[in-house]
Amino acid sequence: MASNTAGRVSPVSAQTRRGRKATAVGWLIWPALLLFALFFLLPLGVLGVMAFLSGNPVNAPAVHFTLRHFQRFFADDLYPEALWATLRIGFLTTLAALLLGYPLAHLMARAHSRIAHALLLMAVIAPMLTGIVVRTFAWMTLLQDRGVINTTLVALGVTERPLKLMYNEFGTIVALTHIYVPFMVLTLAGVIGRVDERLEDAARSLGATRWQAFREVTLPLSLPGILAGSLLVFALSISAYVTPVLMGGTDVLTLPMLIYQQVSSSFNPNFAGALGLILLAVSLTLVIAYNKVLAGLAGEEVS
Amino acid sequence: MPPSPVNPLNPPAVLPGSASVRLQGLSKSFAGTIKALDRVSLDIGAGEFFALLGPSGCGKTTTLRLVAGFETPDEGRIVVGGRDVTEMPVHRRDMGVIFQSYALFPHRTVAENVGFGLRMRKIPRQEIDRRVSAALAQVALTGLEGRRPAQLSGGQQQRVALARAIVIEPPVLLCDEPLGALDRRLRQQMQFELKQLQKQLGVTLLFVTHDQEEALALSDRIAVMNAGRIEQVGAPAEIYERPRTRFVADFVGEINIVDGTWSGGRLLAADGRAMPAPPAAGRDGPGAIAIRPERTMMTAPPAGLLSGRIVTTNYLGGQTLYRIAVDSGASILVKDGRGEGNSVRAIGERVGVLWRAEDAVVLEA
Amino acid sequence: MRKSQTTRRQVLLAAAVSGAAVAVPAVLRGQSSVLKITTWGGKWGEIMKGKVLPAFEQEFKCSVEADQAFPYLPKLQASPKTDPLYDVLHSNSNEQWQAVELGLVERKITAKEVPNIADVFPYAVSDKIVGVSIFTSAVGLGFRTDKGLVPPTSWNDLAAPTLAGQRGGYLIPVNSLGQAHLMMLGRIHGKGFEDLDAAYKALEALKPIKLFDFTGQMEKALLSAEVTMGVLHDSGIFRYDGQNQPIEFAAPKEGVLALEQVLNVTPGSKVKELAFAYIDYMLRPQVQKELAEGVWYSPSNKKVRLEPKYDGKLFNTEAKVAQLLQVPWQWYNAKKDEIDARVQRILKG
Amino acid sequence: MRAKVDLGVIAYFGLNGAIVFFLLAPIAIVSVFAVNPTPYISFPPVGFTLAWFAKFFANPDFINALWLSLKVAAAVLVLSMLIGATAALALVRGNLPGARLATALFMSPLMLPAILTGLALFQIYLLAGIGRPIWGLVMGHTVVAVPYVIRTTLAVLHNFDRRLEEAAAALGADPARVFLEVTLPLIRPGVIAGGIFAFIVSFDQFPVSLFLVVPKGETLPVVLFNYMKFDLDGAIAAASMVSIALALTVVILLEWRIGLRAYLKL
Repeated sequence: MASNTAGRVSPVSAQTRRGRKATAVGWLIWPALLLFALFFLLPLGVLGVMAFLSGNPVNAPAVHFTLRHFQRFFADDLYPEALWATLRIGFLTTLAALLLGYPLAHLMARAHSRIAHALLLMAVIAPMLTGIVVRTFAWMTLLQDRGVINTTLVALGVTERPLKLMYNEFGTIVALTHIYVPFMVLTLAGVIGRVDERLEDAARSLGATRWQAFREVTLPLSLPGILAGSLLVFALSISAYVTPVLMGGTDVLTLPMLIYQQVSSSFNPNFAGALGLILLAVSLTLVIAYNKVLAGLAGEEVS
Repeated sequence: MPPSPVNPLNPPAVLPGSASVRLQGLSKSFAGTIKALDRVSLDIGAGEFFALLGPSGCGKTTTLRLVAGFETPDEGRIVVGGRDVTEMPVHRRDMGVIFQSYALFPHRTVAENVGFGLRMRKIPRQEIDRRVSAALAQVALTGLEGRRPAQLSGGQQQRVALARAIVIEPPVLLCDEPLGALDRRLRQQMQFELKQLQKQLGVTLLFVTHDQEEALALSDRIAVMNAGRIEQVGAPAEIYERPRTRFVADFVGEINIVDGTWSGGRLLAADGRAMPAPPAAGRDGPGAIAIRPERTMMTAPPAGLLSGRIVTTNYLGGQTLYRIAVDSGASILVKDGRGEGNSVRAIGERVGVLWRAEDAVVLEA
Repeated sequence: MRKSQTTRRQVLLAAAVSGAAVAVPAVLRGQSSVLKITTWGGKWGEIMKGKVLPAFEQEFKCSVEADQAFPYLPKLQASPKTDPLYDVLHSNSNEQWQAVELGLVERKITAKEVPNIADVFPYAVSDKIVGVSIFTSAVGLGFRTDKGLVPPTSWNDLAAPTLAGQRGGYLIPVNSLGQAHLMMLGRIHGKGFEDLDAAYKALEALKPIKLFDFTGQMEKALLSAEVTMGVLHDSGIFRYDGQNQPIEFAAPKEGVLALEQVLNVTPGSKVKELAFAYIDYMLRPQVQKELAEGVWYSPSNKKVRLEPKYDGKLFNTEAKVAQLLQVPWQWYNAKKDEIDARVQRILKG
Repeated sequence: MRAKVDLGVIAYFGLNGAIVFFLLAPIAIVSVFAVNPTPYISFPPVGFTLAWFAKFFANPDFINALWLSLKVAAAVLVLSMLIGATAALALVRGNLPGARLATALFMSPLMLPAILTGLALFQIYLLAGIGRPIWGLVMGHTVVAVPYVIRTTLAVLHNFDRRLEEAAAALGADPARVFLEVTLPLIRPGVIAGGIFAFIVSFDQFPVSLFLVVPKGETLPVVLFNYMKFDLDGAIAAASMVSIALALTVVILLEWRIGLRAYLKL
């Protein structure tokens, strides 16, 4: 009982949470609901309707209900394969962003000097400000056959022919990871920062090595951050368009690329809408499942 | 409460704001299942130092939160200073509250924390400054006005919380385990200061604790709570010396409880021997008495009422606490050595145990 | 305390300022008639916005709202036919055909509405074209001159094994040069533009190939030697004239493909007169000359007289324009979905 | 004083150094590209020029677009902080039925390819006959920016000690004062952090803007993307360097005034 002094979550909130009666604060949900109803659900509804129509009712007079866009998706392996590639790239990007983002977030959360913290923050935020298109071009400069890395390697005689660093899934994932690591770091740093450093000290006093102390204490306690960060990165990377199209070359075909093609050069917003709905449904399902599994592991509710 | 021109350093004998607190049949359930509080009634006099004592989950904090107004009771009334405040929102109740973890505003300085309640009362800036300085002087924190809570030690934070609560000159001060986070030395010092301050201000103080020593040392009266009900209300000596129920006896201090059967006004042990106890006419059936360790005595083995072997000895400085495994299988505590100078007995020694009938307390069934 | 108040005030101020900023532009709408068009960016856009459009606005007492942000057709497609987003659509030929099929632009424009059409080369209003082509480029092969390559003479030279991984093409689903090139492959290796099987086989043989979604990127890839030979229109090479870049354009012996810049009017336009006047204006010899010499596009008006430097390279005589091959876009667009799927499968993996 | 080399510590800092290098290398490339005279990406650089910066600043399209982007991002920053923070409060404090569902809803704009969000919004604006007003663009950005504010504010609220609010109420603050004096200042770091995300997301927004911008009212990413289709030269890199400098200034100001550190260390 006496050890409960540092308790941050009041018992009250836990108690009132159970009773399902909306409080006055609940009304504050309305601005957001209104925003989403008008500027997300309504457009989504339009896409939903379009996905089941033969054309755009705005200018095509004889539109009718059809399932052909969905049938088309399943009739050609190309589309399910693109979905699979989208998810695979999303998963690998998330994993890479987590592996790179965690150490940096840890350093950031544990940096005691204000200057060091500010510098790290700038280093993390700067890539987000470069602009997605320009950033992708920077990666092309680095990874292409006549790019910085290959030019250097060939000049040093390490390799005779340029390595295949882009125009494939590898290059796509590298560039996507770079773009989304900042989101991972900033999400994680907040959570790691809240894990009491003394807990690691306690673990070390019990004979754990630095690594063990981290693995046994900080890592599990930062699980909610890992969950939140990876959901964010996954969501962002499966809907990315510019990077896969520029980095992927002929090897990579993702759903957002197909959607863009359908909209901008096949002029078939109906099929694009169907593809979008399929991607959204699959990713929402995955995200909810992932949420459930990890929330179970973490033993707490994470939103 | 209108701002009163009272200087906390030199309070008049009776503060105008000091108020009685009356709880009438308070019940409270959470989420429809757990009955946190079950028809609790209490009368706390104006200027009284009153402790709610009990184990965690007994309902004492819920009681405090109801008085403060953080929760609304399902049933019952709360009357403060003769006014029914049951439906009154928190911010109009004028209660001083000291939280377990102090709940100091981390984004405000010490002075801003202490002046917060005064600012809410729209008291002029200069008056606020004056009263904040006075309150900080009173808790010996002068000079720390500009610090943030995170830059203070635990004891200092506690004092800020105290100053913040008293500066608004509340008629009632509510404290939820206010000393729980402090180390033993600091805690004793703060206990002393809190008690002194309370007497000085004449404020009614309702105090929640699970620490029976603290409750006994500080309070004018104590209510012992268990499972949402009040088990016993009384002065510390009464609670200690005359516990009415097995729960109170067990919870407050160390005590020996001897079970047996009442028969003809006497308590008979399992082996049929009568235990020394005050005569209890009219009782029959299973029952128990309680005897404090300091009221028991050791003798040579055959002379005692019970006999057994010493299992552990705890030297307490001037006194020694013995745990004796008696032959019937139970164990009994004996505190010995009130100035008689006899040497400490050894573990394993066989002894007899005795007490006087009038030192035993009859527990309610 | 004081600090938090300041920042709150700042936030409110920011809100007010941004609110005002949001409200302003809508108010400043002119009273005179507005012509809504699409046009290219880059150097072309500079000349248009710098000289061509202001002069037009002055002459016709109107204002021109020129959209330079792709993609145009989906935007037009989303707007009601009775109130189209644009009055004049400027795009390449394949998109114009799609627009016609969707009913978004007129099928034909004649000299009746646009008098200057009487002076254009036949290709600019042929039955392979809807609307009218104001300029064209010739699509052939761009290559580097410093890599020891024999200057290509045939489309087949792009398939040379030594160019593996160093040849460039386009993302066929999104780029009309890529689409035209695919049809060209069918014509060279099979029975004609419409011989898809032959085209697919030939495309397969081009792997590994670097693909781009726009000609600008192909130009830069050539300049940085990321590719050493690629499908490109002549103006993509000529525009670096005088900059000493080691790149050259080759017109393959099988013929060059026409990359037409087509203007067309939307049926629902409220200012159709003005729209036709704009097209007519764009076909005027002075305007044509200005733009042709600015971006190295071949003008479609026969009466345009270019400086000798351009004269030698651009397609501005009857004999030269006869070499331009126009592909069957109507046929292609009908098969686009099927072709896209097939091509993506071929190039992947 | 033992000069023992701790391999673990070296590995830790080495790894982090490598990660920072990974993050910054492309930016270094962009900065080289911005001052390299060749009108295309080339390595190694052949010289030094400020011509691309001059070209950027001389082009009114770029400058107008930059201002528009900043204005839109500022509006999105304010709007999404207001809407996101209130929504997060309601989700945690409102005892709402279906709060989990609402939370999922508020995250889903991140999962729909944004070009579809832009296209569908464009379609609706045209159907509603409102054309493409700048507030429509702002709202489009806000919908994809609000999720970040909700997320960061939720994180702070989940760690919020509600006794602080009770203490304020007990000291005589009415609910409105409690909110202004205690709740708001304490969740502010989370809201600001979300606001910074929102600012960046809007400032760098391409796919949503694609359909929602109007001629002469194009945001910087749209202008850059279209510019790049024809002229992939150093002006793009210069534009990028200018935006980094501007946006970083905003972030540093916020960090300095409010302290993002407070959010990260909360």
